[in-house]
Amino acid sequence: MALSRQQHLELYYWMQLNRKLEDLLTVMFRQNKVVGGVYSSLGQEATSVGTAYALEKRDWIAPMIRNLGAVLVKGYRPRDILMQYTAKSGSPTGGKDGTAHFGDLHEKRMVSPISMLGDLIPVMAGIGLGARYLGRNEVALTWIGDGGSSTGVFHEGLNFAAVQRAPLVLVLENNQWAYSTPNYLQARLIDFADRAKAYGIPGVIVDGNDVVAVYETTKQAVEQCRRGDGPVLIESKTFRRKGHAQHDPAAYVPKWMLKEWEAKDPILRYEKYLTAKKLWTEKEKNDILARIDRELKEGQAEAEASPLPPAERAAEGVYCDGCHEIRAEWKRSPKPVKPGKNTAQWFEGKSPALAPSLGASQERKEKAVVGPSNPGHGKNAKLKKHKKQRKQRK
Amino acid sequence: MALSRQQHLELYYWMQLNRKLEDLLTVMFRQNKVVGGVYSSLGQEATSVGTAYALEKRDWIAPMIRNLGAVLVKGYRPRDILMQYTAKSGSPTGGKDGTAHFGDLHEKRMVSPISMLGDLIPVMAGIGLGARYLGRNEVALTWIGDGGSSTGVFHEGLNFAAVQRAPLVLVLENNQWAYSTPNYLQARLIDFADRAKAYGIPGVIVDGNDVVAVYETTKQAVEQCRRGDGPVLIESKTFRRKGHAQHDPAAYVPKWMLKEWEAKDPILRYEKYLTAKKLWTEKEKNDILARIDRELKEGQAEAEASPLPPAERAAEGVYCDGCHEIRAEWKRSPKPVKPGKNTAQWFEGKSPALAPSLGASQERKEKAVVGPSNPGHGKNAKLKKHKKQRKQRK
Amino acid sequence: MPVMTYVQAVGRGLWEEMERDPAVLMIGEDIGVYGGAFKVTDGFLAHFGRERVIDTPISESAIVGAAVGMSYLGLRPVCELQFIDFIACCFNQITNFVAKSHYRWGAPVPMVIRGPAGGGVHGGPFHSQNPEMYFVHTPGLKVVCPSSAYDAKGLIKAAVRDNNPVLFFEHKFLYRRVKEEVPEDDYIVPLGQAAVRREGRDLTLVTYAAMVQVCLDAAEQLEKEDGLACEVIDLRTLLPLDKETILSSLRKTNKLLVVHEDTRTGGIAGEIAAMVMEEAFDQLDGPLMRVTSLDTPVPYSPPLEEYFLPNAAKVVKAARDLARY
Amino acid sequence: MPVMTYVQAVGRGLWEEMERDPAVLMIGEDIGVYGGAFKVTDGFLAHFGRERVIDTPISESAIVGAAVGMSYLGLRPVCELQFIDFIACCFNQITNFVAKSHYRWGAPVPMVIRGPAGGGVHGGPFHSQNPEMYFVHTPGLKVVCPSSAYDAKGLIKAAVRDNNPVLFFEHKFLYRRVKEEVPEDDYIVPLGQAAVRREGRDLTLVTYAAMVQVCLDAAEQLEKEDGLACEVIDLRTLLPLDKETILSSLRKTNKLLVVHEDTRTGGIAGEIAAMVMEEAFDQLDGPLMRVTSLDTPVPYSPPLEEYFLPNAAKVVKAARDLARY
Ligand SMILES: Cc1ncc(C[n+]2csc(CCOP(=O)(O)OP(=O)(O)O)c2C)c(N)n1
Ligand SMILES: Cc1ncc(C[n+]2csc(CCOP(=O)(O)OP(=O)(O)O)c2C)c(N)n1
Ligand SMILES: [Mg+2]
Ligand SMILES: [Mg+2]
Repeated sequence: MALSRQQHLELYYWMQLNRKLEDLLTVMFRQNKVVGGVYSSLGQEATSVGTAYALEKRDWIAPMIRNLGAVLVKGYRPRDILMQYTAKSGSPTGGKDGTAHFGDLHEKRMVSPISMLGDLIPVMAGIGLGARYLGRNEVALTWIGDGGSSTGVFHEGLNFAAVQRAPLVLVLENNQWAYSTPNYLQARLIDFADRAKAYGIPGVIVDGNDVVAVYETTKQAVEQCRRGDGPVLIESKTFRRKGHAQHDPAAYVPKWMLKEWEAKDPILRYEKYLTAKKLWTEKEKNDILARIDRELKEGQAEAEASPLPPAERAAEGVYCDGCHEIRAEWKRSPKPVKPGKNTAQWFEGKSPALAPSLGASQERKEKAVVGPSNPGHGKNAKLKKHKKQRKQRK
Repeated sequence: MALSRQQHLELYYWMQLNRKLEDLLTVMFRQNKVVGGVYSSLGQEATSVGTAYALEKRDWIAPMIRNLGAVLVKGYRPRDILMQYTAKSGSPTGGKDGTAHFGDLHEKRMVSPISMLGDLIPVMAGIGLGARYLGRNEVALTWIGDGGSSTGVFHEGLNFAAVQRAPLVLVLENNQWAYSTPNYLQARLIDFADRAKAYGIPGVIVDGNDVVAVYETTKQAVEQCRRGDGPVLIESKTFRRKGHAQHDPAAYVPKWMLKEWEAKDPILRYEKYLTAKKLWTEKEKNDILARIDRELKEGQAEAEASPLPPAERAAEGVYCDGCHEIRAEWKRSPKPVKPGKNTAQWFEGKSPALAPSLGASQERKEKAVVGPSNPGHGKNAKLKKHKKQRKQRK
Repeated sequence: MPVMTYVQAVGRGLWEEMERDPAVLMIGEDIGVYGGAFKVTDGFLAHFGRERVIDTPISESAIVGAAVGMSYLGLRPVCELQFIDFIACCFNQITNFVAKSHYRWGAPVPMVIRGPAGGGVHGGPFHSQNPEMYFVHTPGLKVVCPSSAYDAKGLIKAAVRDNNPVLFFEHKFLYRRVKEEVPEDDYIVPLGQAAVRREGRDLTLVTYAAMVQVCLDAAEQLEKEDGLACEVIDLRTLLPLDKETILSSLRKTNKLLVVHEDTRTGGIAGEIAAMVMEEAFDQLDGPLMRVTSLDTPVPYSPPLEEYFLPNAAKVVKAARDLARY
Repeated sequence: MPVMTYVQAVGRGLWEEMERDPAVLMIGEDIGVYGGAFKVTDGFLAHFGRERVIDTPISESAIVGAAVGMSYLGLRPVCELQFIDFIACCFNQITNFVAKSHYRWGAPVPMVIRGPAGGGVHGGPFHSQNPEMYFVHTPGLKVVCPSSAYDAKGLIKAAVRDNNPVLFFEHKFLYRRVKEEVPEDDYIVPLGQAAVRREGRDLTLVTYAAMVQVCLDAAEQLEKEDGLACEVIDLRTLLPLDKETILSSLRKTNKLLVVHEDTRTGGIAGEIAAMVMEEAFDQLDGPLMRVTSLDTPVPYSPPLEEYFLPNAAKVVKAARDLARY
């Protein structure tokens, strides 16, 4: 599982490409070339890149607005993103939508987000389940913010995924702020990983500014999914070092906090690490930076050369009328799978066939009933678990 | 806090009234006098009655469909409920709505539910917050099923209540089934009380068929709310011994399971307890039963005497046009309360003014970062908490 | 030909589609062992297995969301909402995720969302609603409201095969009251085509779902008592709307009465009114008139609900007014 | 009289209501320290305190739900949705809990739900929507769409004082583009009353929100180039609809053109079409016509959005067709 030298350099390349692409977007925003806002992931690049890098080509992502790093790792080029932000005809959506709102179901396996936070979670659970039904061992990964974790659909999606043991990795990118809202107005939690406890799934915490840690933690989560053990929630602790978007000076963020996190910059940290570990040469670094520079220049040129879309395109494409051939890709014989049993059968005398294994909670000791109990019907009685009850009946 | 003899008899009265009222409804249903379905709480009476009995008159409830016991404790009479179920003109809603869908904002302090599960949770949080703003120390209590705990609004409501420390007691009535759906298809949990961990609030478990335990656990929760410490989730473990509603024979419930829970009948258990503890006489028991009999007869007579509502009433009451005087009842001077500070101030050097105290989670040891970390930037580094960071800066 | 109820016809259509195409899946609350609150999927679990008949937690947004994900893989999930009223709980997923997907980034969403709609069964405010107009007003969806068992089967099969998201509103008043011969063949009723249920030259009643029978009853009475020959159009699909069938009837009768069980303000009658003015104003020999439910929630008590709903008497009265115009 | 932008006028109206009545509260995302995404509540937290200016988690259903609870105590909460598009995330609470409360059990819900709606600012499919018809079609609500700074202040104050739930859709295109003198007085603009923005005898343009200026520009051009005198009606409140103002204009001009930024099918033009046919069919010297957005999601790229939206040129063209009719 250890990363090769080559992989280290790739991680570095993606993080720098992520950052420098956003720098370029900021410049273009100031030049009024961007339509709409620019959302910065400054300081969060290790999370986007490290998580996406842990996936295979067959796996699925759905990015949030601050996950351009992941979009790049998944195979999109700067030109695609620049055209999305400048609303050009050649953009992946042809100008219909902007920012990170695009995707591709066939080559890249990326699902477009919508603005409403949380909605991607059940969708990605559905992708994971659907792939499993088709006989394909594919993992779906998406991100959610500390803020987005308060949405109802976060709960519905993750609970459903847990019950169905969908191969879903949910990265909760805790960057401490949701627009102007600090975490303690978002949830009464120190660790957002605790959200996982409501679903009986693992909730692991990772230093989100440590790209190697992010990568390795995600890799483990992906493997758990690949084994069929169901979803994992990863809380990545990091920090949003710019405002919510370009228009927001983020005056509400205390200076000391910002400074503290500047010191933890994931790219600088990684550079030091690569140097200390002698994983690269100065020349390699410079080559990477030069390559990024070149790619961004090319991308920008291509994007700027693309015209705005023709107006009449606005009227097209509401319905899919023969424009797509829709066909499921089977990796097994599409025969009906084993019929389910009815509930009574599941219960009768044996471990419920559909009951999910309960992971950590199964190992816990049986808990005492909280609150006093009146005598005559079992003082301080332990609440019996089904399993125990079944045993007794035998 | 120990219950007086009189209180024990009252608890018994309410539980029996609850059960016998539902027996009567079932009879009337078979006689085609009921409009719509009848939802039985057979076996769950201790939960409805014990929770509601822990409240004061000033406190608020919002019942679910199986909480007729609580509705009675809150002061409604059998006639009200019988008229709701028979859609009579004299019903609390005048025939506009049925079943437990009624309420009263002034005398009884009961909010009408709607069918959509979970929606009451933020509403009752709002009642708690509103009362606090008005200077009134009132607690709001509502119920949710094991099934209803999967709704998005459960999550949004309870998370919001936790952040705001709203005086809200949420009783999660785990009766093992949601319509035909067994718990293990609802959540990957043994204890639904674990849902509380996602919100940093206490989640306590109580034997839901033990009315005294239910009462005392709820009483403690209400006191925590009264002290201003925020919401409590109580999981009451019980069992739905009839089908979802009259039409449902519940063939999906295994026989042994039903039998097991019949043996735990909350009323029989309580009778044995009262007898063993010499808390009542045979005569008192008979008097209570006779009183219930009489009250139900009277209630039924009254309900049956009420006509169906006049048809034109259907067109009335969409808007409140002067039909209600709307006035908040202040228990303090309605002056603007202390202005808030801005976020930066909250953070600067001191414990955030608005940050909720973190309860149990505050006491936990700082957790190691899960997943490997790369050297050079803190091998196996502990993730520093804000508090610690602030200390270091001083 | 076997005789089937409307609800059986829906189930039969779904069964046939599942047999035909392994990409078709069912997802919803209590649809497995229990076979759904109205038994539409009775027996499906045992036959098709738990991977294709997915019992979910009470999470409408997760149901629709997961179905979207599956549809992105080329599967054809059918979501059951236990009562259509709960569609409000996944409104965001439907209107923002589902409806806009193909337009925004070319990702088709071949899925169906179905469930029991409509009143007349004393279900009260939350088990009787007609939510069709929320979705007729949302570009990107198709909206289907069958009135007969034959159509129920043919339309659900067409909905499953459609490459777009289809909302399929079954009228629960008709579930067991409509009983008729339904072919065992693999036939579909195409989406977007209205049906003329009765021919007439004096005026046209435009309607759908449970109101079709109400209009046929009214037409019968008007024929007998007034000698008025009413044409009755069953829209079947509300979006896309079959304008041509409405307009060609209008060209014959020159008078339109729209009858819908949905509440009045913002109902489909308005849309039809605007459409006929745009397309055939000079064909109107009188105003388009409407008979609808009241602009209130659906009340629970039987006399209130009767007052709230359209019925044959109200249609007859309006038709007479219109005929006299 | 101070000069204010539309967005400032909304904020000013809310501030005055909070000063006047301690029962008025604000609840929403980022409305406290930050003062709201569009700064409507800037300075409110410091002045009114955190009990009256409640910053919430990202939980629209909790915002609306909590407001309902507060309103049950006689408080008058005002919910801010950061963009009105997110109203889809609390659709169930609004349409089922809020709208039906008074009808079902006599519990009034004096609350306001407000936020920035509308397009023209290249906000794309999720930051440009016009959701008004979903709520015009829901009995129990009121729906307000101001077009001027004066109205914005007067209507928001009326909305806060109303004993019913009011949806208040602010048009974000107008937020800073509309700038005018607004009295410092405590005035209200009553709900349910339309305004005649320009008098004319040849035809009537019925519209609201950002389309009012578009219609006034078109009217100007039609006057100059065609000598056509257009009357322009600003509906201001969509529910309840001010039928009388529309009908009395129709009685004068005998021709109606409805212009709305909302998508076409199921938009308010249809409802008006049905209403005028019912009430004044014989006054129509031509079909009611409509100029609306396309039946698509709101596209992102400027040329696409321009093509999608109504504009003065499209109104002029339709008005000429109608005038010639
Ligand atoms: C359902 C919903 N409500 C509100 C918004 C408006 N909004 C966009 S981003 C944002 C803050 C998100 O914070 P977080 O989830 O922590 O992500 P971050 O911006 O920190 O990456 C808000 C409130 C939204 N997009 N969706
Ligand atoms: C949002 C929503 N979805 C679906 C339903 C339909 N429904 C009514 S009760 C019920 C089961 C409820 O189970 P649970 O919450 O455990 O309560 P119980 O019936 O066991 O008391 C369902 C699915 C509903 N009322 N609300
Ligand atoms: Mg964040
Ligand atoms: Mg249950």
